[in-house]
Amino acid sequence: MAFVTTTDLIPLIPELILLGAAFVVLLLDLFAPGSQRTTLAVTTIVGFVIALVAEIQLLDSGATGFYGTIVADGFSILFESLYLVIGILTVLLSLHYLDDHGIGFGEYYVLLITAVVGMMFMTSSLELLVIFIGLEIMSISSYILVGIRRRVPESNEAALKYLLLGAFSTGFLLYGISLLYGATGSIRIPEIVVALQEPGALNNPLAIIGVALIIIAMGFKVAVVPFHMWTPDVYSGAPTPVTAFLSAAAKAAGFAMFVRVLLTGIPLEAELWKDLFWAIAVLTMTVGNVMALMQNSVKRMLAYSSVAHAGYIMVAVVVGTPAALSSVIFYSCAYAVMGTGAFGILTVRHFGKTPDSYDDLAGYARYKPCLAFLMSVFMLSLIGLPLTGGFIGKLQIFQAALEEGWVWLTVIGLLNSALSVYYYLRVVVCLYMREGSVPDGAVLEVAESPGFALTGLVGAASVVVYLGVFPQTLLELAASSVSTLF
Amino acid sequence: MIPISHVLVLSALLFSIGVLGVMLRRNVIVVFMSIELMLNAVNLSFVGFARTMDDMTGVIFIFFIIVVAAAEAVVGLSIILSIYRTRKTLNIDEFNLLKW
Amino acid sequence: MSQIWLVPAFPLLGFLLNGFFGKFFGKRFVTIIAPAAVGFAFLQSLVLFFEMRAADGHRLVETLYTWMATGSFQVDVAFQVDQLSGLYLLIITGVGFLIHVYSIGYMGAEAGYYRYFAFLNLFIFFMLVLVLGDSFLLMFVGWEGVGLCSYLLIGYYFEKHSAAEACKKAFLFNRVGDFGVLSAVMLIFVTFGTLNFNIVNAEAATQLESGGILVTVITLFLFLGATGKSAQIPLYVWLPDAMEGPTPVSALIHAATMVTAGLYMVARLSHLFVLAPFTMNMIAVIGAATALLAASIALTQTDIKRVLAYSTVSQLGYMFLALGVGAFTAGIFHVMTHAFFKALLFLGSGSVIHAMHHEQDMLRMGALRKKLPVTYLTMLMGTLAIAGIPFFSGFFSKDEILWKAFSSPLGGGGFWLIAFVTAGMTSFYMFRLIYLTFHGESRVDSHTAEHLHESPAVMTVPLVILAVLSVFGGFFGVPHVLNFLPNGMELYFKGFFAQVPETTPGSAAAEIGLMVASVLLAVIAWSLAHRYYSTSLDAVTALRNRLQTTYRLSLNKWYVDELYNAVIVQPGKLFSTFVLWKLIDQNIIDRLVLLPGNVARGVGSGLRLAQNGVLQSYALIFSLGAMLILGFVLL
Amino acid sequence: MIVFFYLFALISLILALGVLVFKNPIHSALSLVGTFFCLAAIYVMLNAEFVAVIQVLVYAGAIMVLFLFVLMLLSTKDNDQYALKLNVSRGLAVAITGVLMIQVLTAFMDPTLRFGEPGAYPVERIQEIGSIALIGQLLFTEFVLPFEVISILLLVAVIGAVIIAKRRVP
Repeated sequence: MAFVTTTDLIPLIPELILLGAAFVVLLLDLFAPGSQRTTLAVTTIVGFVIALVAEIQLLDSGATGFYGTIVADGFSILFESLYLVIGILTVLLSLHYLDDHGIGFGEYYVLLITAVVGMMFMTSSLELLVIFIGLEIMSISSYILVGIRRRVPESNEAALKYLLLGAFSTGFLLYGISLLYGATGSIRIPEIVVALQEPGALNNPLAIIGVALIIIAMGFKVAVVPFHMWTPDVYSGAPTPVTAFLSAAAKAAGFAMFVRVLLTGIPLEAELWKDLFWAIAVLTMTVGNVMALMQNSVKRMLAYSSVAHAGYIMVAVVVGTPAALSSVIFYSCAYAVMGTGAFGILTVRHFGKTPDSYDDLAGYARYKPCLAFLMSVFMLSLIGLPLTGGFIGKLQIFQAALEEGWVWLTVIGLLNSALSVYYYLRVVVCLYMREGSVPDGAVLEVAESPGFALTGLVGAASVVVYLGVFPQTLLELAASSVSTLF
Repeated sequence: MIPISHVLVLSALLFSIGVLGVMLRRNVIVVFMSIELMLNAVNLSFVGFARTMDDMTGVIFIFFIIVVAAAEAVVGLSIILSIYRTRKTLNIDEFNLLKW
Repeated sequence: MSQIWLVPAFPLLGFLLNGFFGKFFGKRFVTIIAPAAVGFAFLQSLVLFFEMRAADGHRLVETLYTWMATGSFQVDVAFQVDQLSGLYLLIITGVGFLIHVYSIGYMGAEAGYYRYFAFLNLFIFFMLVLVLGDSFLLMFVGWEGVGLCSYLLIGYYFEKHSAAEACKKAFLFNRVGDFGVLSAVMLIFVTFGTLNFNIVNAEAATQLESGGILVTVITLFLFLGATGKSAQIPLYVWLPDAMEGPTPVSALIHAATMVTAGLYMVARLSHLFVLAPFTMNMIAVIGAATALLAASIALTQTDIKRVLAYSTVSQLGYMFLALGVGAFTAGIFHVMTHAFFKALLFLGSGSVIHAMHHEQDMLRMGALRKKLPVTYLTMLMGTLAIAGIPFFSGFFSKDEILWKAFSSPLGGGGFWLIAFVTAGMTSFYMFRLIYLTFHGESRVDSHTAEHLHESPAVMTVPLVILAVLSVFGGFFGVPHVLNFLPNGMELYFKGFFAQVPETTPGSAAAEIGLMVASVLLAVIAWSLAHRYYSTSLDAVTALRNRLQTTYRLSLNKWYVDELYNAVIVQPGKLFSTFVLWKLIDQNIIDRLVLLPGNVARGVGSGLRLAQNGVLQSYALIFSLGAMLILGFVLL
Repeated sequence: MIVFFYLFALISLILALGVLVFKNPIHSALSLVGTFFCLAAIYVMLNAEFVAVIQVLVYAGAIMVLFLFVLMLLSTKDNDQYALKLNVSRGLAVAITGVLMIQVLTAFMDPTLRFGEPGAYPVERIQEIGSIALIGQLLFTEFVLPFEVISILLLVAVIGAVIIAKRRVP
């Protein structure tokens, strides 16, 4: 009896391609130590691109495998493609950063790939066990990536905090899964759904606590208040490309899991959970924005602002209609690209150091006009000004909320997004309005910025603008992928 | 036959002690051990449920939890080693470079 | 086919070419591309204007593509030209073109020449999108875009700290207004299920109860947005500070075009606004109050651009007053004439500043008319126009507003009186500006005086064209009562705006009487300005001189002047400077807008305590959250 | 039989509390190992013999040895700095955990508590197939995907341990 057939593997083709790429990179690093670091990066990118092509081929295939626990539906393909794109961007942003900071590990790219593979399993599986393992693959890869600058105390500390709190939340997740398993007798989402649809099943304390614990643990992964405390510390301690990757891809994966498990899988008793999500959404937006306002480090500000953006997405989660879910997808994509871009600017050295505080941004307009312009585009999109993806994303979310009559939630969201102007604008002001002086002894880089990074950043900015001017393509994709969920 | 609710109570108590350990202990390795205690509490409840429902899924799940726990322990302990090298302490209160 | 998209496409192309290649291709390239882009847009606007006049219902619509469509909600990228946007198109591209040409001379010596023109082109693009868009969403794109460009251009001299502050302020103030617009758009979407202007205007009367709460709230929010963009109480403070930008920018953005966007929006939705009498009243009150307040502040400013800035605020208040009393046509007419003469005045002041090597203090000018004859004459034309001297453009539009404020059922004698007083002040401070700058004795320092010269032709020709428009532009809208020409404006806008029911068609005699009164007031104010400013320095210096030389003066004259000074001028000046400007304008309103940020900071410092870097506090908060959630779902 | 369950439950709780209160981390670790043994005994009583074996071999045997090893490596004489000291936030921690525990426990006492439908493997069936054989079968059929995927996790852990903890390059 063959326990794995070829058809089982079809939905896993992108994952297999990535694993292959990971091994190639690992072996190249091992047996050809002289090989250029660029080679490793290019190999990784090639792996991502081939996987992306495979994803596109899988679109509309409706392939499933392994007893129906793995599906390649529109939802998972869209999110997986997003992880791959962010993966490519991260590699582009990493090359010069690794050189600048003496991170000479080929394993860096391997871990990036495995993190993406983990996310893909999280997104495409219908079995809580596989989702859990995917989550752990992603998390453990991220712990290591965060701590990869092992001689830097901040990096160590960020990794430690991330790991301990991550493991702590894993405990809650597992406890939740076990209680849900006890209440329903299964760990497969379709079976859980069936079991919970029986009359009275939702009054079962086991199910209620189980779902609540799962919400708590997933809330940790997507960093909603009050489970967000790790975000600023980890994001500011991690190497900047890794921060970009975490804020974009890991958060998107968290939301994909959130939608898959909680919103379409488990029938939540409407009022109770809506009120809960409502409170979480409002808290998350507000705390994120207020704290971002207080920061002097741009990286940390962006970290808090990523909390705030999770809050906007939570608004759509509260609404929960198909239109709202497709706005979750759109916003996740838009935020992933603009967030990666914004963090990406911070990877490039300026006056000989990696910029961190607002003051470090002085002089960009004169010495790095191109980066200053790109950063402004990202900031404007994060603010949500028209003609950027951020605007359309917010519009979609608030429009979906309004259609369901969530007026107050929308008003709070709008107020929050008005508040965010204060700190995003400060970045633009520092970029353009402050004259930087070259510090003594600092070397002015000859080239404006490394080619790989510039390519990635220009690409990200183009996507941001494209999503603002021609959003229809992605909107339609999102809507159709949501329809595959139900 | 052991009543399932008693197994669940035991697992809840162990879980709570684990949570408490994470928040109280100042030695980072002990904090980590408390997390292992939480995972064990989860394992216990899995076994209890599996037995009550005559199902094997819960038992299978445990193996994976153990593997994950092992993987987390390996990575976690190496991170602790690394941070000890730069900071020469295991006191969790002193790891506060990143704040506000 | 009408090809509306070409109009914004030209400036956009200009922006892209200048922004991305201007640095490499050099100055000549930029100098040709930027004005040409706007020039072509103007030509196309002219073509469209006449097409629109010929078209059925005076409206051309062009749908480019579906911007976004989800469920029942669909927004197209669609442009429309109708009476309102057609007029705005001509103003924007026409005045815009002149200012581009002028900028060639004015900005010639500046660094970042290409950047300036790229932003200027981009501004024109967004402004065109604002007026051409057929839905709230597209208008909002333009709305935010012009704000952004205004911000970029105010901060153009980014080395100057005050410029950086000013542009930050402009942005924040505008965001407060934007919040209003967004809230209104939200409510409109909920109510109408669409964001298309035409549908909203057409269905307003059936969907909304006249005078109801909903329509009042919607329109109040919209008006809040308008106060931000068009610098009305309480959000006007940013505009005077915005004068930190280059002078052509002040002329284009902060006088002629962008600041009238709020008026555009109100006029565009006239059918919605007339359903909310409360809002209309509010608009009239705010407009009148702003007109008066800003004019009284302008009386004492010594910075030439600040006088013009407060004057702009005041004139915008006038226009809002017009809209508020239901005189939409008169309001938009004043938008047009104001675009001519205020652009002219700003450009003229730019010419002065240019000649004076960026000296803006009028106390250091004087007697410039010999050195800058063209600038002097054109600015004089502009001043005569704004002061409402008969048969100059401002006379017609302003009198139309004064009359409507008096006679409209939504208006009243009080509104008229405020507008009337304001008109007098306007005349006074404008002639004061002219006298301080161009007449009297020269207070220019010797170094600057050596280099004084008239601006090059590239700057003076736009001035002359604008002067011609300022002088004759009023004949498009001659009031009925004068009756020597048909009222072009009313014919043009026939059936476009919502009608406010006319209760008493005021008598022709009354209208003539009020007209004469306002002209008389303007002339009296002129002569006052002449008396105090045409020869010596301002009143303060005059007073000081007189105190030293009391014995030389006749007792009688001294007494009158002193009384005037002590009772009227000085308290007025103190009040204007310290209470109105320093306290309300610079402190209270500023603080109010910064308040949300400061409150948030306060909350933040509390929250920061929890984020103390210790892992166990994080675990504690995590558990606290878990406890609350469990408690919530179990209870 | 059931008496032994309560006995082991009691011991495991005491030892778990030991993890919490011992000043010396090595004592805590040993106490934790004891807890694991007790749990293994309880697993046996719950007919999960193989889990019990793994618990002892892998958990107590391998993972905890790793902990002890690192503890010894990094041990400091001064254990007082790790002693349990109560302050406001730690008091709060105790209170919160207490509430959390009570919430969960009351829910478990709830009469509406229900479990999932009975599955396919009652004790007799397990004994008929053989516990280990059954687990093997399931791992290679129904759970083959997680079984394969978890190897990626192990690979990641190995790579991570190597690059994070390897000695500094001079």
